[in-house]
Amino acid sequence: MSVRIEGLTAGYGRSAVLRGLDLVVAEGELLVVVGPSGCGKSTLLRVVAGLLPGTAGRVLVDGVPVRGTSRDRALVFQDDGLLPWRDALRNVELPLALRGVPRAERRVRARGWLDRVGLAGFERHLPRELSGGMRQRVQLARTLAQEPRLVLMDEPFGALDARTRSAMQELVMAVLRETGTTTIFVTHDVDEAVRLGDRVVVLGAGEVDVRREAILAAVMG
Amino acid sequence: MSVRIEGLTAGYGRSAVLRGLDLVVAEGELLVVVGPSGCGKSTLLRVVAGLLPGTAGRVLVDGVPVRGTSRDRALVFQDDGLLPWRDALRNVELPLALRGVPRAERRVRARGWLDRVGLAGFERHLPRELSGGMRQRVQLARTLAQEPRLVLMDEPFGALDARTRSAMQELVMAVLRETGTTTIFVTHDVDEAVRLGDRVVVLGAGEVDVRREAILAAVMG
Amino acid sequence: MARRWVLRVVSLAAGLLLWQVLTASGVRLWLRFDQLPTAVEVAERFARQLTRAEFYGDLGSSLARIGLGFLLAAVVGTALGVVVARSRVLGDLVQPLLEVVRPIPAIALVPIAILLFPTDEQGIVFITFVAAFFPILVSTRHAVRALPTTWEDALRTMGGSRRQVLVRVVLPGALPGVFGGLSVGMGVAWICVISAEMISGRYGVGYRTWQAYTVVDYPGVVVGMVTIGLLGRVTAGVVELLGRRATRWLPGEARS
Amino acid sequence: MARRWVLRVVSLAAGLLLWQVLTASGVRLWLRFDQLPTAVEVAERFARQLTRAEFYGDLGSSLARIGLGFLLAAVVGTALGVVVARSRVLGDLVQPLLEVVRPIPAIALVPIAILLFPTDEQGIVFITFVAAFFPILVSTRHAVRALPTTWEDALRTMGGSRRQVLVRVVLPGALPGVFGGLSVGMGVAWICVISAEMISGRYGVGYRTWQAYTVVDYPGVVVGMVTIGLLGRVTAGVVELLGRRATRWLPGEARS
Amino acid sequence: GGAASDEVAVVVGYQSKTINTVTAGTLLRELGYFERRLDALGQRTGTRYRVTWQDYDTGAPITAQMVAGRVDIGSMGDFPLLINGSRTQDMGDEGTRMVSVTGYNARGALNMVVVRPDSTAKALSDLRGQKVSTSVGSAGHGTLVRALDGTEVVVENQQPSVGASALQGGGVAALSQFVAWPGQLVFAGQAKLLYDGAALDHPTLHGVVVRKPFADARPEVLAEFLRAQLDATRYLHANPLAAAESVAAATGLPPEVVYLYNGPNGIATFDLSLKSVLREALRDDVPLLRSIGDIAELDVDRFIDDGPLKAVYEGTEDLANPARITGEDPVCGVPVADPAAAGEVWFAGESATRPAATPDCLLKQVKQAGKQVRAAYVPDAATGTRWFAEHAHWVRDGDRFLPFATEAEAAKRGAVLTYAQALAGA
Ligand SMILES: Nc1ncnc2c1ncn2[C@@H]1O[C@H](COP(=O)(O)OP(=O)(O)OP(=O)(O)O)[C@@H](O)[C@H]1O
Ligand SMILES: Nc1ncnc2c1ncn2[C@@H]1O[C@H](COP(=O)(O)OP(=O)(O)OP(=O)(O)O)[C@@H](O)[C@H]1O
Ligand SMILES: [Mg+2]
Ligand SMILES: [Mg+2]
Repeated sequence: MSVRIEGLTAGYGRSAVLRGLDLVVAEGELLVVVGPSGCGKSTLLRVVAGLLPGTAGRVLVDGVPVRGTSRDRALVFQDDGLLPWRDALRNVELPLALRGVPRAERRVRARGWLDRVGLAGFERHLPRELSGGMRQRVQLARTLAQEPRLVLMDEPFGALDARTRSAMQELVMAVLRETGTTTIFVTHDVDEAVRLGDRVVVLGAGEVDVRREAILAAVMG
Repeated sequence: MSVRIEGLTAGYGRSAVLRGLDLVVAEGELLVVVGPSGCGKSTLLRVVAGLLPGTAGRVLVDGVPVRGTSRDRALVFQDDGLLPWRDALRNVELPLALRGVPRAERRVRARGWLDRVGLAGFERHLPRELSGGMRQRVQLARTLAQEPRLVLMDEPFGALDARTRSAMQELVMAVLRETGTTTIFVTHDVDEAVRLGDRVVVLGAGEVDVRREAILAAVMG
Repeated sequence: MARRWVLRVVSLAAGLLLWQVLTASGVRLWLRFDQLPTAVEVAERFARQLTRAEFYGDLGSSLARIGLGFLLAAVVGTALGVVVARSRVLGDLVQPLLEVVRPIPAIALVPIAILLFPTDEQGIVFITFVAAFFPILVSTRHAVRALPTTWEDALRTMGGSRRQVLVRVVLPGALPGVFGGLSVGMGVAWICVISAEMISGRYGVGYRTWQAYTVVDYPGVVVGMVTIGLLGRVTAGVVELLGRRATRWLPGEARS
Repeated sequence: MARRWVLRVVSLAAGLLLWQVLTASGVRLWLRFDQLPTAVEVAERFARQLTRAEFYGDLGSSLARIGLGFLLAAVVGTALGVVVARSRVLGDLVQPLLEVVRPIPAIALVPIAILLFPTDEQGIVFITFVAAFFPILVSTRHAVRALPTTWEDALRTMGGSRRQVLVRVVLPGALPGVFGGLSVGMGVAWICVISAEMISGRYGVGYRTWQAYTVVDYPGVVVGMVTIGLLGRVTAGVVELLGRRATRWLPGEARS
Repeated sequence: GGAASDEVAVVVGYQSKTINTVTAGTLLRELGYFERRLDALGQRTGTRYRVTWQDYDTGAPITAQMVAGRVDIGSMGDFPLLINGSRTQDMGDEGTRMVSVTGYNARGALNMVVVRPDSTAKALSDLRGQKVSTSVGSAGHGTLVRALDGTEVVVENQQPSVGASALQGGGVAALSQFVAWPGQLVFAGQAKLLYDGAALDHPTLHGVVVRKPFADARPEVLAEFLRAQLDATRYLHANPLAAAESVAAATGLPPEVVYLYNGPNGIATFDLSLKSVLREALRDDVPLLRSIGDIAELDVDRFIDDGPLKAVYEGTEDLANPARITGEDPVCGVPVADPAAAGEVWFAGESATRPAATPDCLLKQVKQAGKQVRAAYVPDAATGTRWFAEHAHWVRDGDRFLPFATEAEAAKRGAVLTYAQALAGA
């Protein structure tokens, strides 16, 4: 899926967080968005996901204006969006259940994804019985199970230790590349941004498009 | 404040997360705890804070066994512990209000802390109207306003971009050093661990005490 | 905003019209509307009532009784609901008693209230109190039980005492649920106003309505019901308004 | 666990003892216990009732009526509560009507129920339905409004439809609040059983209690109250148990 | 309602506690006469009949059910009857008709005003400014309004049972109610009689109403009902004590109280006839009723339909109670005849009462027997109202003792003695 954002203005109530933003993401590309805290990265993802309507400008996905959400556009939430009454397994099953995958099959597939994010044995734990990093991994598993064509990730590895993080990065990147999934990836980890991104955008600084080399200076100040 | 942990076993329900842990933190020291996701870092902090009783062993703070919480031992939560019905300012005021600081004074002080974490102008925002990084900074401001003698931080800079993160690190370290506050600091950022810690402990690997040099290898695998 | 009010008025008007059509034409399809008073009959009677001083006296005394009973119930019900939810021992001690008393009909309390209280007014207030008390208690208990632990943990690590946890976390956190209970409690208090005012023997809209029934005066009964309905609507509206102000931090409240 | 049950039994026993002491010694300190039946009198009467077939017939018919009315109220109340909370237009259309009907006393509905329904049983079930309906509706509405938006957002970005959001997020998320409402609703249904069974003219514990009062048979009234109290306790217990099973994921429920 | 097509359902609404209606309610139901007659009728016509009895605490729900078409035959007191007629008047032939009387008291003694036993009030005028509980729109209320005759009291409108609690609890100073309530409260020692409705000498009655559509559609059922009511009335006259015990068992009222009203020479006279004095009394009640509520003028003569009754029973204008105390006085050794003097004693453990020719004979009989007395009944020397000897007020008149139901009436005749004093003096 390709994304084209033209003159987007969006915000909450009367105050605009994003003003006249232009941005293009090509099919299969992985765009990294960085920027200072509160600059509107999460807001941008919410608009592309279709959760928040912009007040001006357009967001085109595959040339079609975004109107509401779709299972093709998955969002990994910054603060976990797990349903507290479902255990880890059933949270991962959720996107499969929504599109009517039979119970037995979705159970097998969800279990497979939980395994891959290193949570075998925690299938029956409720979200509140998991550590922060574990919850984040459940969310990743859920997103991968959804098999979307566009993934919007909001600091998906933020709560992971270095070792787990690189394992997750490897896993997620492999899946995304393999399926040719377009990705918008918000992070505050410069190293991650540079290592994973095809391209990096710094938000909040006049929406500059920068090459990998320039990003270090721009963010580190 | 000094902390001495002797043979601590703790967990949830029947399963122990920490088993026979021994650990010492000297007065004014900054101990960094790292370890894989789900190894029990947050659990350890909860025990020291007095939120979770251990099932075996002892936790001594200044030689006295921990029994319940105290305003001397502040905890910065991994997923923010802000009260959703209080705006940023009133959340920061909270520890001051609890110990009876008069309204006018605590307002001034809370405002000062919010300023220092870069949130001037957001005093009246409710937590749900703040970005993830902003909420984390409100929590930091609140903890500093509390003026504890022992600070337990659970990935306090996890949601911050590099620039904001280093500003916050500087601020927090300056305050902690200045007041001689003892600190246990959980992070998954190796760079941070090495840069800030007086000493680094790797949890979940037989609780090894390691020097700065050894940590990189141990965590990066 | 204007559109919303239009909708609301349309809704009420449609309800009235339906009532008039059904009763005036005496429809009998399973439900039988042929003997019910028509909307016009009731409106005429209502208009007549509005010119009588007695009517306002009734309003005043019923409002005072419900108001007092409800206030007492709000204070005691919230307090006890918190206690029962937070303290296992007190919960085990108090709850069995409360649970058995809870479903006792207000009307069955009439003789007890008469024999127990020195004056009629006290008995009436007692019955409205009991009526409002239990919904408030139960909702508070549920709301307190459903609170996430993080907020309490946060306050405790700031050195908050048990009392401070109650005041700063439990009460505000449970407030949405408590206001749900207050709203229901106000409704139930009005539901029991007739039973309560059976004691009265003289004033009150509940008394007047029952009186109309004892002489089989249906328009009078319906006027009483409508009056109680409106009074209930207004008082519950006040409670809901206060509730919305007190829980403005909720995402859902901002929406509506 | 054993200790908890001891506490509960002790609590009930202490309540009974207090009652016996106050009434038997005829205490009159502001409240007047001198005219009330003693616990022993009531216990004797209760034991006698237990030997009568009629008593069990009453239990059965009241339980059936309350059960049916409550079930209807649970289904309709939850559904409408969700609708009113989620759809602004439907809310504006439906709510004004409901709000005016909500505080109408069950007992005032007696004549209406008699005139409106073809049979007495339908009228009785209607009144218990109305009684239970509103607490369920209001609690559901409050619970749905208080839901955090993240869960819904999560489901929608997974491609969940409006209906799926309702089934997978709104209903389970609001469940703690809904069960609070169901519990209150069950209580209110019992509160109105006497009013409802006034229509009956034949069976039911509510009818029997009121009949006892019409011959000023206070022990009989109290036996009726206790019976209703126990029935209410048991039915509300069933609701609470179901509620606790359905909301086991809540931190507070694990605690208790 | 809800009958199968080959079955005729008859729903009878009654008030078990209003024992003046037992011949169309509690007693008739216990005896099963109506069902038996319908079975016999069914044998002839090939129709099945099913009777449902519904017991209500006041007349209002019966009227409501009749308006809704769900109760076919109902019984209630005079004011509720008038309300019933007035409310259904607009329905024309869909409305209701009064078809028979159950019981009456020609002087109005069915309604009385009682006060707490420790009350110092001697007459209604002593209640000035105090609270009096009554049920507005009931016979007890009518009596109170007539009897007060301008005395200003605060009328508390309460259900009878609520009023009884209020009297006990001290919320009101007096209670004005209809049958069974005054006798029941006095018998239980919870009240004493202040005013006997008989002093008004205005008849009060209870009667039977039927839904006109039902009467038109099923005249044969109505006829059988009236015949059954007649049977029950005759049974009551012939077996007063058994009838009282049966009613007491069904209602929970003490048999002594039921027998006070429904026994021979009792306060209630049972007779189906729609006597002209009773019609007149109803007509007199209409203006009073209209003054208390939003009630339409009622055409009493149209409301009363004596056709169905005429078809099964001749009727009489005689006001004498057909149930008399008879037999021979076991102590005085004279035949018991004069209803104005005759009394009865019911000794504990005995299954029959013993007659007494005069109050003096009764006192002697009690004294000689030395047995526990369940209840003793004497007629008021002025009004003839049957009352408990124990709760009567006695006056010595030469060598005779005269009982009076109220202390005020007794005081007019001389020094008032208690039952114990009279017993000692006899
Ligand atoms: N409330 C709870 N009930 C049951 N188990 C729990 C609960 N909280 C945590 N756990 C379990 O305890 C273990 C340690 O959790 P903890 O939160 O201490 O990990 P952590 O080291 O902080 O991990 P992370 O870096 O991911 O935050 C995990 O296996 C988790 O499943
Ligand atoms: N619900 C809301 N109502 C009002 N303002 C909001 C709301 N959500 C976010 N904001 C504001 O919008 C701005 C951008 O927020 P956003 O969450 O997009 O930031 P971000 O770039 O994701 O920051 P971070 O890196 O800290 O997560 C912030 O100033 C915040 O205060
Ligand atoms: Mg963000
Ligand atoms: Mg953790």
